[in-house]
Amino acid sequence: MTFSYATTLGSASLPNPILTASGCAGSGKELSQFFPLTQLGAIVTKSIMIKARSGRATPRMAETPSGMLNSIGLQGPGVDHFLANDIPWLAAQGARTIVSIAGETVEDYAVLARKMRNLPGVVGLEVNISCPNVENRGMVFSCHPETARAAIEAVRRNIGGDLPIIAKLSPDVTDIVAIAKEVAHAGADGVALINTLLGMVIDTNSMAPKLAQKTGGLSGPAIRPVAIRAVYQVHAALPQLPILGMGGITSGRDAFEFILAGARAVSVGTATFGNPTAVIKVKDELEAILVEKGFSSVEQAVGYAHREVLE
Amino acid sequence: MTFSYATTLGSASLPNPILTASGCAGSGKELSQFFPLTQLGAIVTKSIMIKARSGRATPRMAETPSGMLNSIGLQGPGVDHFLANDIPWLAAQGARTIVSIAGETVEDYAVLARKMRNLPGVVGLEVNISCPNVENRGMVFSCHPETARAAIEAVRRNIGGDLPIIAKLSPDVTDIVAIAKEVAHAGADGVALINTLLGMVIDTNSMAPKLAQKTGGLSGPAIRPVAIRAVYQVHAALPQLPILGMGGITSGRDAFEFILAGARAVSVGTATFGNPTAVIKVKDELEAILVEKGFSSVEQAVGYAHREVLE
Amino acid sequence: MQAELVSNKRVGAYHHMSFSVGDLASQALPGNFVAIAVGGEASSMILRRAFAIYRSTEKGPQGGLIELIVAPHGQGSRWLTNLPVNSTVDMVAPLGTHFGIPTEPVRALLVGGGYGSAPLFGLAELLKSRGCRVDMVLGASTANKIYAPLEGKRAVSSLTITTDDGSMGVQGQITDVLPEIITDKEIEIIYSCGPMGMLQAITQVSEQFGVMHQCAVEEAMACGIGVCMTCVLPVTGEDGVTRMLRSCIDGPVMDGSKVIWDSKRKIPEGTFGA
Amino acid sequence: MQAELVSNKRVGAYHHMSFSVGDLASQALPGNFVAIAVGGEASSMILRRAFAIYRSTEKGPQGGLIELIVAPHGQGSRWLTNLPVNSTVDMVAPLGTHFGIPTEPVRALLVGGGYGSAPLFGLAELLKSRGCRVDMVLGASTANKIYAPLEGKRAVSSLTITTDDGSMGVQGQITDVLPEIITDKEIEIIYSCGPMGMLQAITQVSEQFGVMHQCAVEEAMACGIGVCMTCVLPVTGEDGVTRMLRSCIDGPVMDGSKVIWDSKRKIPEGTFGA
Ligand SMILES: Cc1cc2nc3c(=O)[nH]c(=O)nc-3n(C[C@H](O)[C@H](O)[C@H](O)COP(=O)(O)OP(=O)(O)OC[C@H]3O[C@@H](n4cnc5c(N)ncnc54)[C@H](O)[C@@H]3O)c2cc1C
Ligand SMILES: Cc1cc2nc3c(=O)[nH]c(=O)nc-3n(C[C@H](O)[C@H](O)[C@H](O)COP(=O)(O)OP(=O)(O)OC[C@H]3O[C@@H](n4cnc5c(N)ncnc54)[C@H](O)[C@@H]3O)c2cc1C
Ligand SMILES: Cc1cc2nc3c(=O)[nH]c(=O)nc-3n(C[C@H](O)[C@H](O)[C@H](O)COP(=O)(O)O)c2cc1C
Ligand SMILES: Cc1cc2nc3c(=O)[nH]c(=O)nc-3n(C[C@H](O)[C@H](O)[C@H](O)COP(=O)(O)O)c2cc1C
Ligand code: FES
Ligand code: FES
Repeated sequence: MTFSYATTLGSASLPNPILTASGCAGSGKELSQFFPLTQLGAIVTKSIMIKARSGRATPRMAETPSGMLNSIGLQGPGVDHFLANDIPWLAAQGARTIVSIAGETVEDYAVLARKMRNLPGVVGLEVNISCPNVENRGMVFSCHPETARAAIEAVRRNIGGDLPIIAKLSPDVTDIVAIAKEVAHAGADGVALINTLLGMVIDTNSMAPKLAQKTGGLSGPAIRPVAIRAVYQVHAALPQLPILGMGGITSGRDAFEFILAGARAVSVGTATFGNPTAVIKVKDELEAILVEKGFSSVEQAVGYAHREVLE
Repeated sequence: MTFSYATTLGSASLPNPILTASGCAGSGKELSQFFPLTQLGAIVTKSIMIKARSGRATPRMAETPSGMLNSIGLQGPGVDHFLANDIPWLAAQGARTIVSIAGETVEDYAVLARKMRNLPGVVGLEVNISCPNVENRGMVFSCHPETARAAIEAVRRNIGGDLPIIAKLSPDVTDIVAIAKEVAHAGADGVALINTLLGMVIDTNSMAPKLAQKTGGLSGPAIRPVAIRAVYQVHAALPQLPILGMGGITSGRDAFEFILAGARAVSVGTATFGNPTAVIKVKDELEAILVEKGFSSVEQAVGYAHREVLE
Repeated sequence: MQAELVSNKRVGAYHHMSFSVGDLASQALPGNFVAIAVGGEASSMILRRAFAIYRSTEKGPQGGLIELIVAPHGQGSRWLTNLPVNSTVDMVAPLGTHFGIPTEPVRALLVGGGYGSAPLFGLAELLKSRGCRVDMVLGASTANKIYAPLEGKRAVSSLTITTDDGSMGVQGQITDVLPEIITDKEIEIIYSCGPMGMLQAITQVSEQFGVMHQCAVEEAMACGIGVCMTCVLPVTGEDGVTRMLRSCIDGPVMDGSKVIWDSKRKIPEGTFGA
Repeated sequence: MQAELVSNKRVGAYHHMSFSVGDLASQALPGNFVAIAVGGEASSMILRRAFAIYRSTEKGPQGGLIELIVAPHGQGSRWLTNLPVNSTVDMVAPLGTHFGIPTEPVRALLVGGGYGSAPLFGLAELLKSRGCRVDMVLGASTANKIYAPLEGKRAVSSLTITTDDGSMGVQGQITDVLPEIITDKEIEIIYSCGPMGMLQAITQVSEQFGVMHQCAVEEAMACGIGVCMTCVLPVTGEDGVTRMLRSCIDGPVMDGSKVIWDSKRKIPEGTFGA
């Protein structure tokens, strides 16, 4: 039997379903010392904003049981620097790039989308809407249907061409299915599930929040059950909507869990911090599992856990 | 210096701030083989419903990284059996009891509250509103301000006397502070934070959800950062509202983290499964930490992490 | 309790592990189990793993011992079987119900599947010491999953082995050989331990032949002490009412004829509170 | 890479741990660090712990060695220091920048706080082999936190020790003795490693006396390879612009005068993107 490891996310065709997670692989340069970026289904860049950002004050990190908190605050040199330096470099590597963009206003998303037209090697856009909306009391875009919708509509109207738009959602909501429906309706070609959960660690020595910014995003294996639930729920409600799954993937087994729940591709984030080649390990292990289980393609396995199970 | 380990939750005075978590200590009988229940600040019973319930089908449990999922489904013999058997037994032990009640309709909460009047040894009521509302498409009461409010109002109107009402909230909401405000307004004397997070595990061997009920509640150390964040946020917004903190407490250090975030007392749940005497360990360790840090009472340490920290 | 690992030997697909537990060993009866914390101090595995007690010895050169037969199956059991001798583990023991011993001598058949044979050898000795005649049937998928040590077999009059692949004993399943043995040996009671499907099948045979059947069930357990309600299965009581009982404290040893088998992923109709 | 622990000795408050790493040892330079996964296979600690390389030996009876000085501080380092000899750990090495070696012989002062002395001994040898004169100052809270092995001191001309409690050497802080030494020994460059507060204080002294200062900083690191941006600190570049640089790949060795100290919990005004 021939096995096809290829997958798609909207109009993007990827040779395999293993991607990096935004913010966990920079723009690829550091990881390229460990493996060629062409090995990846795609590299998802850290979220790019319009202007340069210093990010948040340190400490920015706290380890937690089977997880970690971060409050990087989207440090980066801004979109123009990114377009001038990183995109050509990534294209030269032959990497497939999914650019993650993040804004503080709806207009930001529109401006960023326009800049994303016709870039070499770019196969998709991940729209990080788990960001505070400065025009609305810092409320996170993806936490409310209206603002989630507005951000995605701004991207849809400005992107042009057929670059797939993947809306990245926050799990910190009462009803993630409602948000997924909203962004799909607003023109998203897929959803990325999940961003980090809002968490906090208090340092019991200093008796103050460990992170300078007090709260941070919880990632790693600890959150995997929440991520799997989100993917399963959204796939059940919107079986046609492509899902990029993530949250605590460290092995091929974990990635398989996401595929079975309904993801067409997965991102490996925090695991890279413990093991620089984690994403290649996940890729090799998932392929072996799919073959062993008798699937002839990724497609076949997507959402397989939703079938009626006869006991 | 004399140290006072006592605390209060509304009008309930407790000799120490360490409680069991609902559903993680039955009604005390099993744990009483390991230590006298009088050692506890209070025992919080499993959630009691009006009628007997078989609970959910098995498998009801899946271990996850630093956590576990459960879908017990509130198995129990119903409130009348509980009142006839467990309450007298608990009173005979000299235990301080906080009864947890759970309903499927607003009327259920009202009926249960009426049955809770004047019970021997009962020092408080925990109202588990993280239950599906059968009258409203199974939506969880505490996930929406209106239904959260309705359930707590029903209890308030029917309880009589001055038994403190502690509303137990689900973390699976966009804005937990809003829900806390709502239940405080509806007459809750305090809030219990947090109930489990909705999660799922897919068994990669059978390629189907591990739990018979598909989703389950995530508990254990994995969720502690989410719980600490919830306690910190609610204490910041409502500094006068007593908080019973819980979620992944396994040591005195963990309990201290909750106290610093703003909890006046804490519940130990999942840790009991790994160690039947975990709650006594937490109690002894927390006391030692508070003394070592120079606090003369629990009260002094409550919310201490909110002070302005001079660097 | 901290228990020291005093020996750890591979036997076929299993590890035979002995722990020094002091006086506690004297409290353990056949059918009881232990619960061990796995993964070390900073473990991401927060729940204990349960293991049937293979043998408990009150005294010996190392004091009281509890012996287990562990299959390196997943992360927890692999961690355990990889432990070097002299390591200590955190163990809660003994837990659960034990096999009931008849007051009169009877003709007993002990049936074990895979590592389910473990608790049967101690039971065989106890039954024999009470004057019972003990026969035994062990089954597994393949030869190296049959655990049947020489010294354990002392107490049994006959031992029949079945393997799915025929690599040892009779090719087939335990239930293929049960009817003949029950008839030939005039069996009055069956004691069993093994996978739930096997226990269910034995229940059918035992009912057919009208013999009693005590079985040790194995349900996923979170607490092992009766507080979490994860380990339940439907069992019909004296009053004819079926309730979801905890296999950790109302079991693991149960009356096979009272268990409603085939209840995975559904609550049987008529169960109390359903 | 899997590295075997070949020796693990307690020295005062620390453990001196040697790992067999093969050819990799030849790539390590003073200032580089390693990152080790802690807690075992089922660990709840998902991030590596960083340790400065105390010494690396290209060959020996056990092949290439990397040696570390580890303080049993929290859960991860306690796990590591409790490992028995012959255990293997998962190590990524060498990482980070190394101390810059002057092309001409200079008079260098090496200043270490606590286990921060670790990377300085290898540096001392290297400097001496290049014809430099090397003096050393080590400080700690108390005597058993001074790590200064005999064989490590071979390369230094003088060693001054300070302890907060006066239990060894001069009572006081490193900065109390620095001015005199800098003047007396006509120091041209300071190399330092230790707590951030100490590095900041040394920077002040070095600026006062107009000597260069290379320091190895220690910020909490998640990835150690430059992808996570947790380990940043504000550093002013050649262009006069202050940026949040990664201490794992743009460091840990940095030019002390370029670091904006006192930046914990705040972004200094004027930082790029602030
Ligand atoms: C009363 C009783 C007696 C027992 N006696 C013995 C005995 O004598 N000898 C013995 O070897 N064992 C015995 N067991 C089984 C033992 O307790 C463990 O369940 C077994 O060792 C497997 O644990 P693990 O940590 O190795 O596997 P794990 O892989 O951690 O599995 C733990 C649980 O998680 C499940 N699981 C594993 N992988 C996945 C996945 N990918 N997705 C979802 N779920 C998963 C497994 O089905 C298992 O139930 C007994 C169990 C009970 C309840
Ligand atoms: C470049 C570099 C070089 C280093 N070199 C050395 C060296 O040579 N020798 C050496 O011994 N160490 C060294 N360290 C420190 C080492 O990496 C570890 O940080 C140290 O061993 C403590 O880790 P742990 O797991 O033992 O502690 P943990 O307790 O796990 O602490 C890990 C982190 O969590 C924090 N933490 C601990 N407890 C709490 C709590 N209750 N609440 C919130 N946060 C908490 C700690 O502050 C620490 O940052 C170096 C670090 C770096 C970055
Ligand atoms: C250090 C760090 C930085 C991150 N930065 C971003 C980011 O810039 N944009 C984004 O959409 N998600 C970001 N994330 C979230 C991850 O992309 C991912 O959604 C999340 O961490 C869950 O996956 P994981 O458990 O595999 O890490 C970041 C996560 C971490 C840990
Ligand atoms: C097996 C199990 C059963 C539970 N049953 C209840 C319950 O009946 N009522 C309730 O309010 N919470 C219930 N909970 C939630 C706990 O009370 C607690 O809020 C949660 O588990 C977080 O704390 P922990 O991490 O210490 O367990 C249950 C949790 C578990 C693990
Ligand atoms: S395992 Fe918890 S009740 Fe049986
Ligand atoms: S530790 Fe990740 S960038 Fe430095």
